[in-house]
Amino acid sequence: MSDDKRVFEGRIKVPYKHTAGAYVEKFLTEIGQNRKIMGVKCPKCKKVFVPPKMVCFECFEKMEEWVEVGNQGTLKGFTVVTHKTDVMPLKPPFAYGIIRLDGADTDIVHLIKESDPNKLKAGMRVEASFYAKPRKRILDIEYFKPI
Amino acid sequence: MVRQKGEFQIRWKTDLPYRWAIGKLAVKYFEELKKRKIMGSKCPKCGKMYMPPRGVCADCFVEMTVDDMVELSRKGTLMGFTVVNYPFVDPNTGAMRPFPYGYVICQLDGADTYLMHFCDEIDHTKFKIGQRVEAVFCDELPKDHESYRPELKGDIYDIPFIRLLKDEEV
Amino acid sequence: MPKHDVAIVGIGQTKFRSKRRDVNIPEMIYEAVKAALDDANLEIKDIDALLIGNMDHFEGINFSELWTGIDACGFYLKPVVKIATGGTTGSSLGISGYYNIASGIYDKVLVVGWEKLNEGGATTGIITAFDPVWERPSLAGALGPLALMANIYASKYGIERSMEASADVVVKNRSNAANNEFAHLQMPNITTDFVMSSQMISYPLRLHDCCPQSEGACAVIYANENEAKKITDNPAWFKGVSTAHYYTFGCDDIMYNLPTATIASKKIYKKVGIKDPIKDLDVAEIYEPTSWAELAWTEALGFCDFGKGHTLLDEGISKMGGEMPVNPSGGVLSTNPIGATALVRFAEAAIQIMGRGGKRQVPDAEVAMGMGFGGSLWTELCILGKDPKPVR
Amino acid sequence: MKVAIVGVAQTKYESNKIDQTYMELTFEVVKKLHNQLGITNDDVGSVITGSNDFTDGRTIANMAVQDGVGSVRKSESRVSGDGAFAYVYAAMRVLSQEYDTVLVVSHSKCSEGDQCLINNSIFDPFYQRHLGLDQISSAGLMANMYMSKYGITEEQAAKVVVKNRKNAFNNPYAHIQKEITVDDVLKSPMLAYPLKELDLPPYSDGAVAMLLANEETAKKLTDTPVWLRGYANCTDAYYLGNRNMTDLIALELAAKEAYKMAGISDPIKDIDVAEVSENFSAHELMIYEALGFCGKGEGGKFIDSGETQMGGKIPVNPSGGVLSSNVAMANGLIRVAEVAEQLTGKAGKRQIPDAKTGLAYGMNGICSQGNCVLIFGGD
Repeated sequence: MSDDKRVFEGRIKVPYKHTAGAYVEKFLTEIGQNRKIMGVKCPKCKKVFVPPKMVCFECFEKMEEWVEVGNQGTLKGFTVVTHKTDVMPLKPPFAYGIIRLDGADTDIVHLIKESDPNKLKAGMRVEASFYAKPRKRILDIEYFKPI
Repeated sequence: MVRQKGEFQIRWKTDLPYRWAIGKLAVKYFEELKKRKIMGSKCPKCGKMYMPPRGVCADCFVEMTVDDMVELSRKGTLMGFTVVNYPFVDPNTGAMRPFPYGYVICQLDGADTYLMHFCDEIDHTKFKIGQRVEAVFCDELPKDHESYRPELKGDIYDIPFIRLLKDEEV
Repeated sequence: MPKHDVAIVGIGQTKFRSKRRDVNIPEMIYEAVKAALDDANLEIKDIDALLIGNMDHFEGINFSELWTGIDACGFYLKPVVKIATGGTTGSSLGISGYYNIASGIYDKVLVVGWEKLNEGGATTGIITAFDPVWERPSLAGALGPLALMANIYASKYGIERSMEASADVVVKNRSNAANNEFAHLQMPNITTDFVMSSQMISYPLRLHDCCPQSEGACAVIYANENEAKKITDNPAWFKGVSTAHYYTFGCDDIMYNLPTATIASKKIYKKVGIKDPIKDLDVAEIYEPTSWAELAWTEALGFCDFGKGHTLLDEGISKMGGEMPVNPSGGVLSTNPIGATALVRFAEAAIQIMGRGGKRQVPDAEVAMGMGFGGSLWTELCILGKDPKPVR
Repeated sequence: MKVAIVGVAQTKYESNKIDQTYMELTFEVVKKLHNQLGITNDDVGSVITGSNDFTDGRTIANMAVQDGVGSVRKSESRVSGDGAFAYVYAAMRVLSQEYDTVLVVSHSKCSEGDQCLINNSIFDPFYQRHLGLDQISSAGLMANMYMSKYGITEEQAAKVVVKNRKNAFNNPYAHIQKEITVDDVLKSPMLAYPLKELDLPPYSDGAVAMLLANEETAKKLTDTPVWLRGYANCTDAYYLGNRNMTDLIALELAAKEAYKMAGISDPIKDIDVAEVSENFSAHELMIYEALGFCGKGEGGKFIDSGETQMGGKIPVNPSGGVLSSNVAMANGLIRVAEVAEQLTGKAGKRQIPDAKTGLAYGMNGICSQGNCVLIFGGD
């Protein structure tokens, strides 16, 4: 109980296991084991989605053609965060970036290991840095770093 | 597409802290509980006695305040019982809740609503619907009881469970 | 009368299972959506709006409609709304679909209910629905309170007789489920003894008195009178919908006789012109989370007098081939993907009206009831038929 | 068949309504509405609530308010999400001709939970959640991409906050009533570049209620009904990398559709007042563009022109907006309530003279993913 008797301090604490499905699993396996970033191509609009998902939400078509995209790409946007939460994988300050990987038609959102906003610029090139001990998580790409 | 073998799952533990307001009547309830008094709130219009106490009589749609709070008996009548005998994760702690445990719905004397709470009995043959029950205070328990606390603190653990009264106690 | 008549014109369900470890949440929902579209011979672009729902804390996804609405249902740049009311989520979605069309705002809507219970846990999630101070510490999900209610009901009407009649409900529903390819627990050879000798889970409820936890999705396409005719010759029309809610605290009433079902059914019978539900309804799909609940709910819905729920079974009225079969699909005792469950009731009622029930079809079904149950013991009802007009 | 707002009630928005449970908070505002209209709970046909389970820390969040909104034995339903969407469902129930009156209630208490963790749960558990994203970081991404694409300055963004906070001073319900300068915003601590603490909204507690009625009943209950003239709902892509982060394309589509329904050809001329859910300073500039108040990329110039201030051609957020009172799920319904107050001439010191047509915008999710645009008119 809190010192303040007007409130009840409690938590909602639940362990979840989210089934990844074949698309997510393949993507995570490839980045972890082979350091390859894979996308899927829509049979209708031909867009390559990275990270992959089963259905192209614009065409509502099932996507089945896998395409490897580059480990490098162009930074389209970023922010540097200085607030802190319990679920952040890096200690602030660090950056989040929106990145268009070479060969992809959608962007990937990920961490950028850079804490100075002045050192980041839309249009600059970045490269994926892989985690040494893959755990089949999106964080097997540990972060992107400016080239 | 070749499906990957396995049925891979990604784990995520949600752990969200909350500070829920309990309302003025509940604050008063816990203050009085410390003095060993169990309070309900009585609708000023229809007279319905609510337990737990709260700020609204839903039937009349009128407000109840701390001035409408009235002491109830710690004794009451057993309306229904069960013995929970299955495993599950308790979202309050994120861990498995110990089981089996007795779980009862009873009506404290003077209340028009009911109370669902733990019961220290886990043999379902020992319960009898309509029998008398009593709210147990933590400081009255033997010192080695897991719910024992030397004094009342004015929180939900002051009454750790409901106890079935034996015939000779009634 | 509503401004527009409302019909169900297409239905898609996944096969419900305890675990769907082959697909993730959007992939699972996509199966049901695709099936519904194929059923109505429509494309996603033909649908005006999406209503989708599940329980947030069951899978731990906040605003799940924003993910599933786009990546499972393809509602990119279109209207998406989430409706979530616990066990009644499916019926609240179904009723919201009705108002979306009846109001004239949309011509065709897609209604989707889903749950993937193995990813979190139903009991764990349900505990968070209750008051953190007064209810959560001792509550054991839905089953604890349902066992209390069963206990009150059974002791009122004779414990042995009641639990035996309850076991008969399980036998009826689980063997009905064997006729339903989508049902989760299909047990064609189940016996009363088998149910009554299963493990005691929460006295007086045994393992087989309880519904399973299922994973799956249900998608239903609604259309107004102009559009429905273009899609199918045989839509299931809404004659009416009805809802009754109750107190915030689960313990404010003993509720073993589900007062909200009585309130909601009286309202809808009046509106639809039903005098004798057994005669006027041909089939009912009700939300019975545990065995005894079907006895109590059918009483509260006015199918028989209070305390006489077992007579519907004893006299064969609620069985397949009876005067008014209850839960030909196998009901909730066979399949319970919570956010989808009540929508499955509406969908199964529609399937009966459309005459597409296959082995579970009730011959000549013309008026059907669907029921949702949830929240702090709320009831939601729909009555469907071959036409939108009142029965009399 | 028409649907009217016949009365609205709001609580004062505060950082912490520590003495009220959800039940008591909603009761306060619903009872206030009853008294104002001279009705009892029996006069209410049906109830729609808007709330969110994560925000409230309660699954089936509407269960917690049944006693407070007066829905015991009645038909209540609940839209999970912003109150503007709840308004739409309530309006549908009236338009269906099955209810003469429908009560809409929306509530939130941001003080009770950790908003960053609650918002982190919006992100999918495979690709985004593990990155630790939340509403602040995604707002930072969007603000930076929008501002750098169109050359919007931090001063221009700050002007939105200054305007809204100044307006809030006229609104007795507003949470933060403190005038600030552009300099105060620029000097406040950086949270997610380029957004600083004052670019982001506060966290507030409160509730809002309104009664909707059909034409016949509306005439009995009020001389100043507020009619729904246009509505549209449009959802953007989910994954942040699939979104257009520099333009609110879903809001733009929703606005076009709602304008068409309401017969609005020139929003600046035809709309007298707009209440929008702006989740960060530059967001309001993006909203101007999407609503067609100015051209693409001209949000900065438009705030410079002063036309969205009180007395301008199209005052935006006379109430002070979300940047002054951020009641999570209630924000959209508060916008609707504020437009209704404006169109009935009851907005007191924040009144726009002769306001005839108003726009309310409510949103769900991260950075305007779910968009609800509503156009209202008086008689």
